[in-house]
Amino acid sequence: MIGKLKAGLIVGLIVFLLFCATPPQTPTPQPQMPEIKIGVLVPKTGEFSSAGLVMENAAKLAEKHAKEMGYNVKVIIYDCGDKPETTKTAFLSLVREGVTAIVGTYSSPQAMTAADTANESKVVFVASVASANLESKVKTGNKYIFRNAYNTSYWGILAVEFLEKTKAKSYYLIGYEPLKTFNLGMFSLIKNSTKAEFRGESWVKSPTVSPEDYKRVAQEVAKKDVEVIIVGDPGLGSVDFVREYRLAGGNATIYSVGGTLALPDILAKLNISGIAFQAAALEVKAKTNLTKKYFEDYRKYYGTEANNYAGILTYDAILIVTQAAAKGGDLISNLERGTFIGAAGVYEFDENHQAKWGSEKLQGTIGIYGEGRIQVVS
Amino acid sequence: MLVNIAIRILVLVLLILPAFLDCYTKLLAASALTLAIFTVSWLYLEKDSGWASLGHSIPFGVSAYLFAINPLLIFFSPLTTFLLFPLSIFGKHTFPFASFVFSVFLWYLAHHIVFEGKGGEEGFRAPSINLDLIYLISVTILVLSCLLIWKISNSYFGLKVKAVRDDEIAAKAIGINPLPFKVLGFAISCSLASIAGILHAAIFGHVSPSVFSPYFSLFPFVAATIGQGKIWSSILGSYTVVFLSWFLSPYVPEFHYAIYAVALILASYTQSYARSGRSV
Amino acid sequence: MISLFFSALIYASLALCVLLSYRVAKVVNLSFGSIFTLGGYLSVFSLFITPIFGAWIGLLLHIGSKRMDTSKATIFSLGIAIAIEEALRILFRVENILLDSRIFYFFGYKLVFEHFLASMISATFLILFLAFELKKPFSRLKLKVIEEDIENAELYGIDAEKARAIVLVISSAFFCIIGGLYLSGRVISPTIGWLYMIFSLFIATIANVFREKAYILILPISFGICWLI
Amino acid sequence: MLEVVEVSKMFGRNVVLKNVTFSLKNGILGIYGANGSGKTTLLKIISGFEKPNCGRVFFNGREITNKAPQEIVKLGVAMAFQIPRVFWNLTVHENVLLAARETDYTAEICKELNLEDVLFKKAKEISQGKVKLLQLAMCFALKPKLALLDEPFASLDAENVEVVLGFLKKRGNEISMIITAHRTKILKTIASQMLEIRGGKIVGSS
Repeated sequence: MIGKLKAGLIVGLIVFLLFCATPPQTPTPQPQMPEIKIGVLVPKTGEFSSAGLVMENAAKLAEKHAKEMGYNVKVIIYDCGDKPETTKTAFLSLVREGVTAIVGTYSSPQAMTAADTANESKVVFVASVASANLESKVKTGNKYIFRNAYNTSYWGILAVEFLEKTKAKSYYLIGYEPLKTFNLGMFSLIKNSTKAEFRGESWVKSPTVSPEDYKRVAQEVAKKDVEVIIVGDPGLGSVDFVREYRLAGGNATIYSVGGTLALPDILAKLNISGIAFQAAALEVKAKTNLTKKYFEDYRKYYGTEANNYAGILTYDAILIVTQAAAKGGDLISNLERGTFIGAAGVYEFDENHQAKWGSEKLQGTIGIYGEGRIQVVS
Repeated sequence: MLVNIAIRILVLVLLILPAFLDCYTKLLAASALTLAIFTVSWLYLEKDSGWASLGHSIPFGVSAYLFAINPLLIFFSPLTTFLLFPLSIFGKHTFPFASFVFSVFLWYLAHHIVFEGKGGEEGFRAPSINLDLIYLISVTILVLSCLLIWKISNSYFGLKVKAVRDDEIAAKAIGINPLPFKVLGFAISCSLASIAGILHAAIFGHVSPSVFSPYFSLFPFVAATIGQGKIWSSILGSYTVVFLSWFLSPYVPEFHYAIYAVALILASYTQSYARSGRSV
Repeated sequence: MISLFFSALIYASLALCVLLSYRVAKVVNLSFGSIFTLGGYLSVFSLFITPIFGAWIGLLLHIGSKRMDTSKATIFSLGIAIAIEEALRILFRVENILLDSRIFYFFGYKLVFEHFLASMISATFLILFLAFELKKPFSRLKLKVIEEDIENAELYGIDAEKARAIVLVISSAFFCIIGGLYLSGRVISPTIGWLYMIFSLFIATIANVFREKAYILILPISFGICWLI
Repeated sequence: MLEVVEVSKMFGRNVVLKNVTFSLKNGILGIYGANGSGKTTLLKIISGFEKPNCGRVFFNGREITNKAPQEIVKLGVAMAFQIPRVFWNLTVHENVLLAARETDYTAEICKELNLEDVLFKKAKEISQGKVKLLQLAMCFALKPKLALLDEPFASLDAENVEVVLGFLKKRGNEISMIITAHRTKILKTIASQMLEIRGGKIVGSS
């Protein structure tokens, strides 16, 4: 009897122990992150369509990488054409898609319109390429604009940095008339803050009226005795200018604001030494762990060298918004306060919602092409 | 006949309906409206005065700029007539491409318009007006301009304008002095185009050199072509183009330029244009 | 100065094409721009196919715009222009294409060989045409009659259609090959040709003011404009 | 009413009119001569479409030599071209209305020149003969004091010639006319005086 009871107790004890020993079969579910919808405005058609392609690729890459980092992101890419009008309509159709924020646009007028539209429709807009005068809009109470691209003055600062680094004695400015406002802003800063001697400036007319004007300028500049020539045209024309300048016997170092003249494959094909250029980042000088990833994956997926301004900044803009939005709460204050990792560096925004370019964590890179390869100046 | 009525009803629906829809649709509709006014103005010049302008973005864009720089300047916008009219010395056949080239030239010049440190390639911020209000205004102006043009071209004055279009010597032979009627034809058209330009600037709140771009210089032509050169269907035409190029472009980027190409090629086969047929 | 002269030569011949197709073929051929660009893209594969494609498009233009008045034909050509541009944009959706070029020494001047070649071809074209203008009075008369009024020309048994076809085919082929040559060493985009077309259109418009003398004066005019602008 | 004094006209080197002098009190003046004898040029000079190299033209005592055509028309000199210049894309009615400025008078003239059947057709859609009649209708719709008719009978069939003749005879009483023709036969039936013009010179009058 007692034995039975004992046995029962033991069995019960064993069963109890077994029960206790067995781990819980139903694991507690991890909290599902809400989807972050990001709209991207890309000039797929019109004048800037080649830049548009780059930005589109970069945006897709950003989505991919963000997902790998565990963010639940959806990138919606819309064509914003080459006109502010089309930009505004595209912006609003993205708003209709219910996006958290919108990044991109290419030209200054597009950025300006997008900024106003952002304020009207209360959706955050991160300008990733244009250097238009957006700060004034922020100052006048438009809290919805941010910019991770350079502002006009930083273009100047980089140019000055180049002059200092290379200890150039003299420099000459080549402006591009269709980008007069942008160039003038940059030039005035250079003139005010470099020790090098200013040897004059010339302006290349818009090719719409005078397709041969770059030749005239190139030949007239080739005669000048100057160490560095600063070219303010990021477009296709800059390549023509450089070629013509060298043909005309000019041998000064050419510093380009980037764009076409910052593309590795173009430089390699052109194979003209002494072309310096700025880029948001270069593969040879990794800023963050994302830098290499961006350049390698871009090459892997799209078969061409990655664009190192318009492309990389669009890529970063998407990552910035992703990181900010993932924190939850008010996106604007997140962007204002937080620090964000991108391929070009670690971003922070100042009181005018302008990325702090020039801070030690976020600096443009200056490369120079010579002897068939790109070296980093700073 | 039945088709015409259908078109008119459809246009009326398109005018009224968007007023009750969301902001995005309203914006699209409003821009379609202003461009419809633009098209109507172009159509008047083409049909009644016989001048097919491919540079109609000149009055359109210049007035938009005037409005952006200082709203008081819009009273000068009718003077844009005298930018376009002098090109008529090239004659009817050369005028289209003379005006086209000139508009491209202005497109370039617009990059240099700097006022109080603003402007250049960035363009100007135009005083943007409440969308509902501007929509209402646009509808009213479109209706008024249609009435105006209908009234004018059926008046004795309009008849004289058409006469000058057909044969200036014959006009002289019955005591009509061609010059004033030519100028007035241009003036009416350019003033309407100016109004369209101002509304356009007000809707988008920003004016940039692109208002002179070939897109706008060719727009009325394409719209009128789709509309077979009739006023009502041309209004429908401009709605179609705006829908195709701005609403669809985010989804099918290449598509809307293709539409342009097709429309233009078809245009050259359509017969329904005014223009003096037998020249002696 | 010398490169100025060379480019003046090129623009003069391009303007001549524009003028001819306006006067003889009765069309302001706005598709020249895209044909020029097409030449550039084709030269990536081979320079020799450029005139063939150019001629083919010229023929297409002729057939497409038969018996149209100037303005309609112009519109037609504009349609073709945009169509080609779009086709290029869709086919070559690459970031940037930089066309190859070779350096060439000309009396101590460094030049791009293709550009030099282009200007030589243009010079030959101009000379040939002027020779035709001055030497062959009868053919010239024919041309004049066609310029005056196609219907009359046909009444006098001149095959205006043939003349039109020839002009369109040759001028398009010419634009295409010059595009192939002159765009080399440049980064090209589907819209690049418009610049050259509009510039030569500008020259042609001015030359057109000097009625009969236009063909003779076109070179000095183009030189003057290249020098001024 | 009309005085033409010592009018000469040259196109380039060849002289088209040599010191032409004549005057017209009223009635119908017929001018005949071979093609290229200068009839049309003479009418164009009177109506102001051509400017003479020398010589003067007076109408009712006022000099009209270098006036613009539209001003001369307002003085009461109307011209009907040999090759019709009408408004091709306007209807016949509109064409005449433009000249007449009043509907019922338009209707009246169209009736007289039997244009009623094509009244609302576009000018480019009607036959050559009708266009010729339209040209006349427009000329007379202006209620001119002097009508200059250049070859009004050319390219008209017999029936229409009758219509025109009847019309001209009827109007001849209140409106003076100068009518040119290269065939004198019809001309003689209506003209009160005749001038022959040859090689740009007036060689005979009757």
